Amino acid sequence: MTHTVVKNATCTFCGCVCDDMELHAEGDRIVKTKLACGLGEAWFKNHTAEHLYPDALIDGQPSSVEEAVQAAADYLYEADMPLVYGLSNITCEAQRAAVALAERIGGVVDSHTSL
Amino acid sequence: MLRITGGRVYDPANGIHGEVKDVCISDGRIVAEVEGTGVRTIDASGMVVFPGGVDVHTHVAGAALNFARAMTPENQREAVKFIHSPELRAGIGGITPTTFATGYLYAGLGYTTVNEAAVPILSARHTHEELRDTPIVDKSCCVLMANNELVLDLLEEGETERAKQVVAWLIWAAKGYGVKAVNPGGVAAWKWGKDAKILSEPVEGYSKVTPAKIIASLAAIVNDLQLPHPLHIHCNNLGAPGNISTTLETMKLLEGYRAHMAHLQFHAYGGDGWNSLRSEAATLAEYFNAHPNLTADAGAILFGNSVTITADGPWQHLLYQLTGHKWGNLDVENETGCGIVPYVYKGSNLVNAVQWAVGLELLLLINDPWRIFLTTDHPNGACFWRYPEIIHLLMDVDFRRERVRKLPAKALKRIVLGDLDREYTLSEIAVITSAGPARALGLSRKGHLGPGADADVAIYNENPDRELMFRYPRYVLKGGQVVVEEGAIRKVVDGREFIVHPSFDENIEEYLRPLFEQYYTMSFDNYPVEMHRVEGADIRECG
Amino acid sequence: MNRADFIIYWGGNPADCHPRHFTKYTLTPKGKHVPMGRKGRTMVLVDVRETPSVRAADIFLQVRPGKDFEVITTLRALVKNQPVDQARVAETGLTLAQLQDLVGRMKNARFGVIFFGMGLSMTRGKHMNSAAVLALVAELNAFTKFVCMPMRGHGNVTGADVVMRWTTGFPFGVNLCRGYPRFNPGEFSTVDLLVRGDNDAALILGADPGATMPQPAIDHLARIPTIVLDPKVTRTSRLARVHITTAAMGISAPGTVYRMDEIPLPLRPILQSPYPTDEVVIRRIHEQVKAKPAWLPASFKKVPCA
Amino acid sequence: MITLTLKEQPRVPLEAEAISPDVMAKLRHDEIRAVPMFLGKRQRRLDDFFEVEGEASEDLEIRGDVGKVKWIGRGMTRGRIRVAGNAGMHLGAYMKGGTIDVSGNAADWVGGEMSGGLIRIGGNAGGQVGAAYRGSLTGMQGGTILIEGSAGLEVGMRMKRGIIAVKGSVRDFPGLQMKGGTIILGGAELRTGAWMIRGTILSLRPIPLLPTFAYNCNYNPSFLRLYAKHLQIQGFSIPHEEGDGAYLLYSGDAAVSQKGEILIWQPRASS
Repeated sequence: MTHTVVKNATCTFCGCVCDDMELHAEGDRIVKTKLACGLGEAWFKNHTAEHLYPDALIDGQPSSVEEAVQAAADYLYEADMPLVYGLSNITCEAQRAAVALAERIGGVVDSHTSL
Repeated sequence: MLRITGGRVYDPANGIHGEVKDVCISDGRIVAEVEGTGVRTIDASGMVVFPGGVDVHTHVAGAALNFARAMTPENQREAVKFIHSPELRAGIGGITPTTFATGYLYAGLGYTTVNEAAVPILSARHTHEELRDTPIVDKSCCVLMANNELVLDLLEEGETERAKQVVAWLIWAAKGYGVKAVNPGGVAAWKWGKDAKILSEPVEGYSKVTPAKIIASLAAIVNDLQLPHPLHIHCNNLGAPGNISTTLETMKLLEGYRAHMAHLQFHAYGGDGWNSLRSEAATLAEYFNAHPNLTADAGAILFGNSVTITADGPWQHLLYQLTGHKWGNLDVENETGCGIVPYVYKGSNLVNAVQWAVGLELLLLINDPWRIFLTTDHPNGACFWRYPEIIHLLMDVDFRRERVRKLPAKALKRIVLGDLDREYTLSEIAVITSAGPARALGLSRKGHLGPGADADVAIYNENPDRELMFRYPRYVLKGGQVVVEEGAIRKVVDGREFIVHPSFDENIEEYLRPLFEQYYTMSFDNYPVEMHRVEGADIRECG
Repeated sequence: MNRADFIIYWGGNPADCHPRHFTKYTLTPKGKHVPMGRKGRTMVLVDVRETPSVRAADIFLQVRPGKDFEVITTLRALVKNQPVDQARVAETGLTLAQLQDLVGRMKNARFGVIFFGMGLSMTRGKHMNSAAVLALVAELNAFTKFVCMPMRGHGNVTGADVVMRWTTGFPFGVNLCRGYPRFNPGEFSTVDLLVRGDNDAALILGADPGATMPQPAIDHLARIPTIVLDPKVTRTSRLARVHITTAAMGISAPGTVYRMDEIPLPLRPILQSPYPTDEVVIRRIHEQVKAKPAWLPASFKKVPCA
Repeated sequence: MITLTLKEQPRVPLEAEAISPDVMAKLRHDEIRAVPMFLGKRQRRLDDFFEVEGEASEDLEIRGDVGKVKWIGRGMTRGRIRVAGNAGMHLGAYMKGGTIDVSGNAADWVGGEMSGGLIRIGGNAGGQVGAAYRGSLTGMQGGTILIEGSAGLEVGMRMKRGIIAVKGSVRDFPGLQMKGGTIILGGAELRTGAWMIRGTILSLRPIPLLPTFAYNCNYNPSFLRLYAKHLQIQGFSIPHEEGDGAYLLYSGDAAVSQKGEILIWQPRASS
């Protein structure tokens, strides 16, 4: 199994966003963290790169990403007032794409801040 | 390939002052001639042809400005809206335009290059992210350095050579283009008010480092590193009555070095309090005219809304923490602590009237247009999209006098604007909006229309109403593409970013790393902005 | 945190929720201008109950639930030496003497910081509680240097604020229905929209409202076409029409996140995900929508320039 | 008169700022039917949602539950709108003159930043009645808002002039950062008059106060007679007779000023 190490990794579990973690992975799991707090360590170890979930679901049935993307686009286009919500556990790059999409579908875009 | 024909061309950098001639474009650059089929022609008869505008000092991206955006939803409601279309991103203009709107508004004005004048290194990554979302215009950044403690500590120790290495490393880490010194020495100096001696008094927390030492050292370092743009300096005592003495002293310190004096209007005041504030533009201009090592930008103010963003010296990195981006904090009384204050300049206000006059006086009294450039220190003095109002004031003495007459009678005794009868020519306008700032920034492919230049061209309908003329260009070309036609954005292209790569000793990292780990909350390796974040980077090696 | 010698945590429990906040950022480090580290700083904790964070505090002020606004407003008056009603102060759970002592300490600080948590910003009064902290801090700047900062809970919620501000001019709750950004919290904020049943489709990104929102909001999400992008099949995914699994931010998806003080940091993912990133999926949806006819009427296309 | 009868409730909010006497006064029947409105992101016609009767009138009647129709009477300067049913958000926002009557409930932002005219709500109103929009320094600057039922948060936020009278109780923060004008309440939850600079808040029932309000005196101000008379015509009665009791006057908010007034009615029996 391949052992990889990443230094100065960034933990995004809480708003502190500490960027000094050392991570050790074996295969598709993180096995060791250095400098992470309890919450961070649990968060890192809780994620794997295994294929645990179906790529996509439509009405609860497994589907391809392609079909799901098309279905999503149809729903969002047809809607008169679609909502794009969340954005707190995605990267800024994804957030920028989300705002652009919200514009394209003529919707409302909102984050956890409004809660 | 494209030929702009029949227009009166103003290309002062190449000695062309309103001659009717063709401008030819191929592959995004100006060329001597284009031939053959497939040459598109723009008929510019009855129009004037300028090189695309260059803004030497503006605040369009980054943490502080982005904070200001959230603080003024009431302004956003009233601002010009950019409606989403298949080609355009949505946006809001106004005092603190969104990034997309910033690109559209600058291009809509005939400007194709802007220099973001205040980038804190710690959040430089943020600035670049925003610049990537600022379309059409080309961009560069000045990096804040005069309050950087890593640098000041070295100056304290007298380690000038190492300070130079650190500065070079920091510029590259921030992917900057120039060095900006804001209020060197910082907060402590503010408290000392108008005392002219402040430049020679040690900065709080140091025994040898004085504002004077910082200014002189940074000017020397920038010189040694052979950066294309000289030290960009925002003098101490910004906006304070009597600050003319500080400004003159700063300029004296800079003798022997090239330097760019930012938003000079805010630094040319006499008097010893707000009640006695008066213009010292004439004093300043007299010294400035005799010292060709200096360039400056006006930092003019216009009456109306603005947002003043104060850069607060040593507390810079904490400014971003003065936060709470909830709409609840948008109450004006909450804002003063944040260093970001929405402000309305009023013609009826004595102080504002003097400030208004000072900006124009400097533009008129500094006799070499190649050394004074049109800015409003956007958004501090006024929004950049109001530049045409200033152009009108500069080109039309009768209009200007009419405006002066409307000022409070008391103000008239404290200004000289009413006595000045200089009128700018179109050629001089081309210098202060394009050719001059391009030269000061060391951007050899900007600000002119000679072969090899970037094909950034602004074409205006000739119109005696200069404000109208410059507000709505007939065409704007960026890199040879028509981006604006009849005042509307026609095509959106991406802009580039100019950055410099000054040479430094790689070992400087070994000196910086431990200091960094001690004082910063960010990992050293995560500090430098990665190259891939800078869209369309145009790197200049120097030093 | 090179300078702060006086630190207030208000309505937060960093010891449990932001475990390294004390040690890495605020309390313990030996700052450049606070060379004594922890000994050179005073920490005050204000909360409605005793939490593990109390152990780290020099002073603990236990305020009655829902009385934060009253306390802060009283502090604002005291900072300006204005009279307050002693009996009504006591209803907050704190005495006038305690508050006067706090004001004295705040004014005497060389550099003060208030960190406010969701115990303040999410309880009765909400945004007005945050506004109160900001007003207090602004007023303290007449005496000394004082700043404040919200303790943000979720990973990159700060990034969402920052990105929305530069792209739309507003930090959250932005309506783009009429082709340009509009902002009105309460009208365009998600819970209000969903509870009123205003939306007819929803795209949920990196959030699980099905587990956190009030039931009427969840019910509406179940009624309309909801699309979820998430590294896991969440409760929201189960009530959604469409779920797409994505790579987890920072674990297997690269990019940028903002720290709560708005400093952007790069991610260094260690794993290779079998799933696409959120960014890629969002862009693919965008491409599909782009291929359809524009919904904006032609009369909208004129762009008002300058 | 122009009568608009809602065909069916829109699924998403309908933005209909064109439903205003100023717009309709000059329009022919077919023009009224074609007036644009926005169903979320889609531009539609008025007759997609309403049956239209009449033309060219300043007198509008809307029938049906238009609780999801926003911006009715936005910026109107004259004429009259009657809503037989509920009204959606921003009813009469930026209004300068004329009258709006709603028989049912109204949503948030009734009379937001209005400067003149009269709005009467037969049922309850939402929050931010007569308030300033986010970031604006000034809310309502004139006119009158009368609410038979209760109202929500931040009633009269940053208002400067005018009268808001609510027979029922309101939620938190009535008169928040108020700068002038008068708010009459049948009671309130918390934080009445928070950060108020000037103006008068009158409560007919006891309310909790912030520590930053100080008791001043008991009195029956003479201006109340005038108000009482004015409001009596609209069916609002304010006690003001010496014999019935007195008002406890508190001033504040000391956090920002001491020029604001809160008057709390105390009937004689209990005083």
